[in-house]
Amino acid sequence: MNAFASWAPMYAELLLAALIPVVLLVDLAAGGRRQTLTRAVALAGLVLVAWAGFEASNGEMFGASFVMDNLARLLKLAGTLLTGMAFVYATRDLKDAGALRGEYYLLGLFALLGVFVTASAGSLLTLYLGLELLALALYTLVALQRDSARAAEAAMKYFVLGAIGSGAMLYGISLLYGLSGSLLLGEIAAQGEAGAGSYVAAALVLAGVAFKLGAVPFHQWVPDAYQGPPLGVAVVLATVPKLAYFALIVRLMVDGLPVAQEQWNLLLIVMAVASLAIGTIVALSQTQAARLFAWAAIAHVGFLLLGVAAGGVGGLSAALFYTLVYILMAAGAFGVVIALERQNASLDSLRGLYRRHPGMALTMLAIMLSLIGIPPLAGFLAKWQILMVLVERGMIALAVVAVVFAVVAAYYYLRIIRLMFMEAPEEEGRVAPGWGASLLLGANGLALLVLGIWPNALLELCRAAFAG
Amino acid sequence: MIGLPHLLTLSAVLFAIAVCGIFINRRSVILLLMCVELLLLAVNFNFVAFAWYLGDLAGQVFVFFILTVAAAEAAIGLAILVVLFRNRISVNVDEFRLLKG
Amino acid sequence: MRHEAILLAPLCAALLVALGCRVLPRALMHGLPIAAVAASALLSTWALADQIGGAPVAVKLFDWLSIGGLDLSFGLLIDRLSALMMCVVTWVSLAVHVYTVRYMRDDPGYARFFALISFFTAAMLLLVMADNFMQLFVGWEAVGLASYLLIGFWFKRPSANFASLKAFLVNRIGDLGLLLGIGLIAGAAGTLDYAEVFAGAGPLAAREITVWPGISWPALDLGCALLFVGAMGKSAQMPLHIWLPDSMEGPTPISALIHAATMVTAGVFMVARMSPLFEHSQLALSMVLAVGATTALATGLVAMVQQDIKRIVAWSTLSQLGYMMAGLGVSAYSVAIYHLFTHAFFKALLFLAAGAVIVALHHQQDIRRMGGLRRRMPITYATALIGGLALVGIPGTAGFFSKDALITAVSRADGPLGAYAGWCLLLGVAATAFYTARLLLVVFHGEPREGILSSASAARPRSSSGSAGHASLEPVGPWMLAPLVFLAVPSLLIGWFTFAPVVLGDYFGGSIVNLPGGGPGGGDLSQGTLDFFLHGLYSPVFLLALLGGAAAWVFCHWRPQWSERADPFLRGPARALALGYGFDRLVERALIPGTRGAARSAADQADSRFIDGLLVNGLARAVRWGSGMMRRLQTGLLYHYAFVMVTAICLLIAWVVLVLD
Amino acid sequence: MPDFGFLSFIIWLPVLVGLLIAGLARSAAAARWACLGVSLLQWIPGLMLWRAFEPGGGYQFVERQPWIGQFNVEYYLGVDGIALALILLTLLLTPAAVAAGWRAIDRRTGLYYGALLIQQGLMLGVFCSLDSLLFYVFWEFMLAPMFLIIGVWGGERRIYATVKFFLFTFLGSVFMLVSLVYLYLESGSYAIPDLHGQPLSLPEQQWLFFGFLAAFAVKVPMWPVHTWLPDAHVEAPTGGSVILAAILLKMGGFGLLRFGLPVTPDAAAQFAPLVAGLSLVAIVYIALVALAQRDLKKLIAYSSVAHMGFVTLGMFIPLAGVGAEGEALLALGMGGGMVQMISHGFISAALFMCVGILYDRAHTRQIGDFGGVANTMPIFAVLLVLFALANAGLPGTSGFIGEFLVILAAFRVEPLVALGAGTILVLGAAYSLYMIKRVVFGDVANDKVAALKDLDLRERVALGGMALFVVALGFYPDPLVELMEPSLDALARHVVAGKAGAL
Repeated sequence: MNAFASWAPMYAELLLAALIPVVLLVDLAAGGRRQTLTRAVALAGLVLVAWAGFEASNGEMFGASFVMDNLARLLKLAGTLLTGMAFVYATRDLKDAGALRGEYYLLGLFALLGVFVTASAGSLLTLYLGLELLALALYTLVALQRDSARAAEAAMKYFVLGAIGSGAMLYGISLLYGLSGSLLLGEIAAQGEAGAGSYVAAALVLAGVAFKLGAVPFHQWVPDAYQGPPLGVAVVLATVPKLAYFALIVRLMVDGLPVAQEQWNLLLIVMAVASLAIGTIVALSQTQAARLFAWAAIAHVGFLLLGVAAGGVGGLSAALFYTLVYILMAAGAFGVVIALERQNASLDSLRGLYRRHPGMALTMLAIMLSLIGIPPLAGFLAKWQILMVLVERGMIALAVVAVVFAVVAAYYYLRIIRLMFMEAPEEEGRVAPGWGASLLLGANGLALLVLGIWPNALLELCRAAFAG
Repeated sequence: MIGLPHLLTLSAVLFAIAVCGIFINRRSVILLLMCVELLLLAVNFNFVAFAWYLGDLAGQVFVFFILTVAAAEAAIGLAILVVLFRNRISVNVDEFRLLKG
Repeated sequence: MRHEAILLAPLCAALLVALGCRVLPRALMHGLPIAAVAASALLSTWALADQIGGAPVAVKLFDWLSIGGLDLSFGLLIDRLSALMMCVVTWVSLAVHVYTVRYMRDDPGYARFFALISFFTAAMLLLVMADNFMQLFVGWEAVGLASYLLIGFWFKRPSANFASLKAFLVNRIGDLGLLLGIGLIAGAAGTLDYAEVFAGAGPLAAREITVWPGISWPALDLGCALLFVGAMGKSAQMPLHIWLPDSMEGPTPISALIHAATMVTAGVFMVARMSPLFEHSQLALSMVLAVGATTALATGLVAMVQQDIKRIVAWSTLSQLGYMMAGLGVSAYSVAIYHLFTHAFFKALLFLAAGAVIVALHHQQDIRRMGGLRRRMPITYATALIGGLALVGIPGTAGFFSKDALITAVSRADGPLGAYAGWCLLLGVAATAFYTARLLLVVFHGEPREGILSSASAARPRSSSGSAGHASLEPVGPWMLAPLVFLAVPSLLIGWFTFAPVVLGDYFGGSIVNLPGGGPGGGDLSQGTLDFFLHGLYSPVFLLALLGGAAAWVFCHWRPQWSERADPFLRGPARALALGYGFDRLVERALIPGTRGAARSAADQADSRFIDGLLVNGLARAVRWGSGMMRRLQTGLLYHYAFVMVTAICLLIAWVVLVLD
Repeated sequence: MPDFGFLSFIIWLPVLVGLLIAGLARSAAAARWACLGVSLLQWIPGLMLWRAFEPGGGYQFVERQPWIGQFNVEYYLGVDGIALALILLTLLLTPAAVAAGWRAIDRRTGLYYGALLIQQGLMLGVFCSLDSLLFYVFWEFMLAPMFLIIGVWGGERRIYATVKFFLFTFLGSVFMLVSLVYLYLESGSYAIPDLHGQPLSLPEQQWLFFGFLAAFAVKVPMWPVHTWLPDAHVEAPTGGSVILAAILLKMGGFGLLRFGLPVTPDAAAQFAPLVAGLSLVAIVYIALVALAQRDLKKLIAYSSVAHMGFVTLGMFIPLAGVGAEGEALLALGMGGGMVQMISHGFISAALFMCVGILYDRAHTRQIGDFGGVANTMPIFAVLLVLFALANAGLPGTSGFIGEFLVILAAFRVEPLVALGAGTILVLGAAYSLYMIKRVVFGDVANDKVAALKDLDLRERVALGGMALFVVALGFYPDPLVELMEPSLDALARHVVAGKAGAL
């Protein structure tokens, strides 16, 4: 009992790690034919993991290499939730793409484990391990559809560029280690002193982080990686890993590199604005759903990086809130597109959705309005908080730039609303997503409204993640 | 006497070669995978050098992890390569531009 | 209550008829308005009788609004000036109402017409009885509205629609002046109540208004000038007179009531009402005098060459309005109002007589197609003759008293402007005599014009272009003749009873203010009515009138061919006169196309192309173009991506090392 | 004062019913009648509000509870005379908007009427909000139903128009959001009364003022950010046009009174010449543009811009010349602007309905396609002429009052501005009556006109009711002005006092 309790901070990871072989075995036992069972087990397991995440106590393990705190807990719970949602949304699409195999769930769970480890990383080593676990799972997921040239191409690009990105970060990490003599983030932060070495290290680490998040100019893999694989994979790519990357930026940059903060903060702002501008503007001329969401994601990353750049408890909790709300919106948006049963869906497949499935169209309407930042949807509160911290730090010009690009971005979200409500459908017939996906989509849309109207709980959680 | 700066310089050069290899090479994907390996080796060199210089074992431990990860990465990279080749009957980087814009 | 009833009776009648236009029996359609106006007329007379021996009555109706220290309300002010005016309005209106019963008998818009003229009566009363500037403006525009709707009464006729629009817009230009004048009063005096404003006229006169930083004008000079612009619009003074001749497109009763007797005199009434203000502004008075005198002569000359019976009378109205204005311009307010008073009767009479002729001739309006009606329409002829004599100012008629007094007053004005005005008015008398005599002679004397008898016998209602014959005169009946007679009596006789108190005496009392030395009042014109009459027989005015009449007799009746012989010499001037000096042409060929062009370029070039096209959509296009360009950077080639990344890393490092360290 | 949340009731009832209609209504008739029923039912609380309101009693019917505690955002409702007048306008005109689409909307009826009701609730929310973030929430969310109304049921270029509408308005309002955020950080509160009381330096005020102006100028709309309006109107269905012209535009003016003037009084005074100048351009230049229009709806849309120019002119011109009597003058100008807004609500709504009626019958809005409508539609013709005259500012109709008061106020500051604004007397009459001449008068122009049927009962009631208001307001505006006057006076005092000196 006592021994068990000493592992308390790691409950979620342990359970998840145990879940993976179970799912593998179930999938093997099911003969690789009926994935419903695999999915059910995976989802049930995720519920347990979530419970474990609740139960896990705050604390450190392995000499502070593993840290469980409010931030980690929030990220892990969100990651579990989003993974589960992605599993539900993705099934139909993968089945159509001929890519629905047990590996999907396995790799998804591996990715989630990577997120968990990253979120709880207390040392450079755990951080690296978590990130690589995540990254390797994602590379494989992207390549999951074996008969698709697009998927393979996307995987290759993602893989090679990812290697450069993590290589650069790793190089930076090695410099950090060399400068501080420690792998523990706390010690690095305590010992570090300003100098060319730490600046270079910061720049390299920042490049790695920016790559992971897909910030300009390290963004070019994002559209290709989103568009290549089936949408069921893209939905994972677009949501769950963002949590790990947020953890990464907080743990490594904010907590681990306070010395060079001035430097990377400025760089961060430049990248954020560039991401906002380029993501928004290029998204204007996209016609593929996944690709549009990818460019839009780049813009959103720009927005949340502004929150990080503003810093402080306010800035970080605003950025966290933004991240959480954003992945919820992204998941919903992908969920709707997946439900349309089109491979590599062009935006045109959204035409006349209101006539084919009013409920889904209204859900998508809520998601799009939230993405634009129309109150009282959650997306507005996210943007609004970022604005507040920016103005609070005196960065009013940045705030203005951010909102102006939010307006430009409205154009392509409006285009989706327009297609759904104001155009004739390309084909008649009702859209019939499974009942599970339907319910979940409805809940997803509603959640954005509910979080917008009663945001206090989530706001408090985000604040507690940093203020504690 | 060979000191830390020499070692770091060597690793930086290796890193630069690897990176340049990635974007100068426009032919084979396999060369890309090799460059990626080189990249990780450069980092390993750094860690080992620092560990030696600091007299700290943690750096060397890190190298072991990196080696393991590199192996996994190579495996996945080759797997992707195989899928790619099966679909396109080519490993020529120039030809992989279905996704753009 | 009886004072409110004066206003409300016609208003209610108008509303009832308007709402019940589909259900009311025909008798009520005209019965209600006639009864209401009759009641109004009787009550007005009662009010006038009260006034002769009593003090002004102020009745507060209701608060309109009050904001920012400005309290605006509706109220009635009945003093001697407004009481007189109310009587004129209501009695003439009554006559016209009665006349209309026959005139509009066959018109499908019968009820609409009655509703509108009753509404007009109410609106005019509102204007006259106003006790504040705001209400004046409300009434002012309301009569304009009635005028607009009645000129365009036959809305199927393009010419009527054009005329009504023109009338409204030209009036609106004047109204703008009036409104700005009111704005000045409100700003300078802080109130719009007549009594308060007039009481503070002295201090007001001392104030200056800054028009533009550095440019100041005396408040009352500017204010009165602006108010007078309003009067110019409504009373059709040059150059804002252009709407009145066209307004003859409306049915004739309207021309009589609105465009001769009452509405167009609102400007004169207003200036008289504002006499406490105008008295303080020599500049404004000079402006009034100059404009009035010029209008009096210039439009009188135009009347000499018109061919349309109604237009002749219309141009004559313009001329007479000019007389009144000129009178106002020399501070002879009471005389001007007196001319307004007599003019209302004889001009309405002339219009109604013209209407009778028009009806009799199946809506023929061209005098060249008339003639010899004297015997066939004796009553019409007799009354028209009375009206004509009064218009010319033959001693003894109502018009004589007012016009002679006016000319006398103006002729006493000093300075070059006074002399100019005096000459204008004197010459105008000759013109008046000429066109009046021409009208009467051509229409009623001589023989029916050639070719008319032979042509058409079929009645073609309301087709002025058709050549309706005299062969079968449409009978006009008692409904039309009674008003003629009714109006003929005062046209002929009323001067004898009213001249002494109104012009020579102090009838107006406090309702009109003459500053000492501000100009000739009415009181010193003559010793008495008879004296004035006798004096008038020897005056140059009478002589000129006789000359003008004789000329008309010679050229238009006795030896018409002489006028043809004089043609080479007169063609140019006559053409200019026939065109009304080209004001209409200027408007139609320059102003309207100019405005339209400006509007079109504002709409198409400035708004659509520049603001919307270049700025708004241009920005959108630029962004979209940028999007397309940036999209191309995403080449899809792995080594390009890698190159970008590596370059970015190098830049990052270079920046932190070089710039920061 | 009543205890229960009157204001919450009038805001949320239509929103909830609207959601129900949009989601559940299976038959068009049910949706129509439910929508009409609710919009009429709303008159009862509206009437009660009006009866219970005490002019001069500050903000009333206040409801206040925390909403987003972390940032001190509150659910804070309350009305003063200004807001109440606009609330009553909204309540009165919504049934007209419902009636306007009675036949014309024949597809996705449920969504349409649902959107309409939601729109009403949100608009009421804007007028009721006393918390600036709540205000922004209502303000911004309002774009969504309107976007759908124009985009789904609009004309040929509806998508261009609706996207333009959305982006234009959105762009303007995000600047307001930045201003609000700044104010929160200064004052620690989003409550509007707190913002009014917050002392600010002049440079701060200048930036904030432009933030507010960006949002409200687009909504009003002021020249030169007006070009979305003609497009939106031309494409919108009649009901949408009615809402847009009658109420949505008023939010711009309302916003200026709620934020622009009282929060940044000194900056407002400083930039008053600029705003007044833009308003003047709107009046003169846009009136000219209206004169050249060939499309009925465009003509009315442009005339809306010109008339709304009076609103902004009235609010700002007194500030350009504040002297000893500044407060009274400002109250006069703002009062003129407010009356103009209310009046324009009725008139423009009625005019758009008239155009809609013609369009439903003849399927064209080109002026050139009509002529002699009076012959076939006499009742309609009478009403249209009445509304056109009211649009031209004829005394005795509501259209006169606002223009009159604003010109009075303008003259006191600068006679030439009054002269410029006064040209609307001529130009307004010109475009209104020129349109009447071409559409209503004349002989029957073609078969289309000959086939026109006069108004049916529904249209008679709707238009007749509005005509009644236009005339009644014109003759007896006192109740309306009395309702607003104390609030306007207080506002004027506050604005004239300024706040830069308090620092």
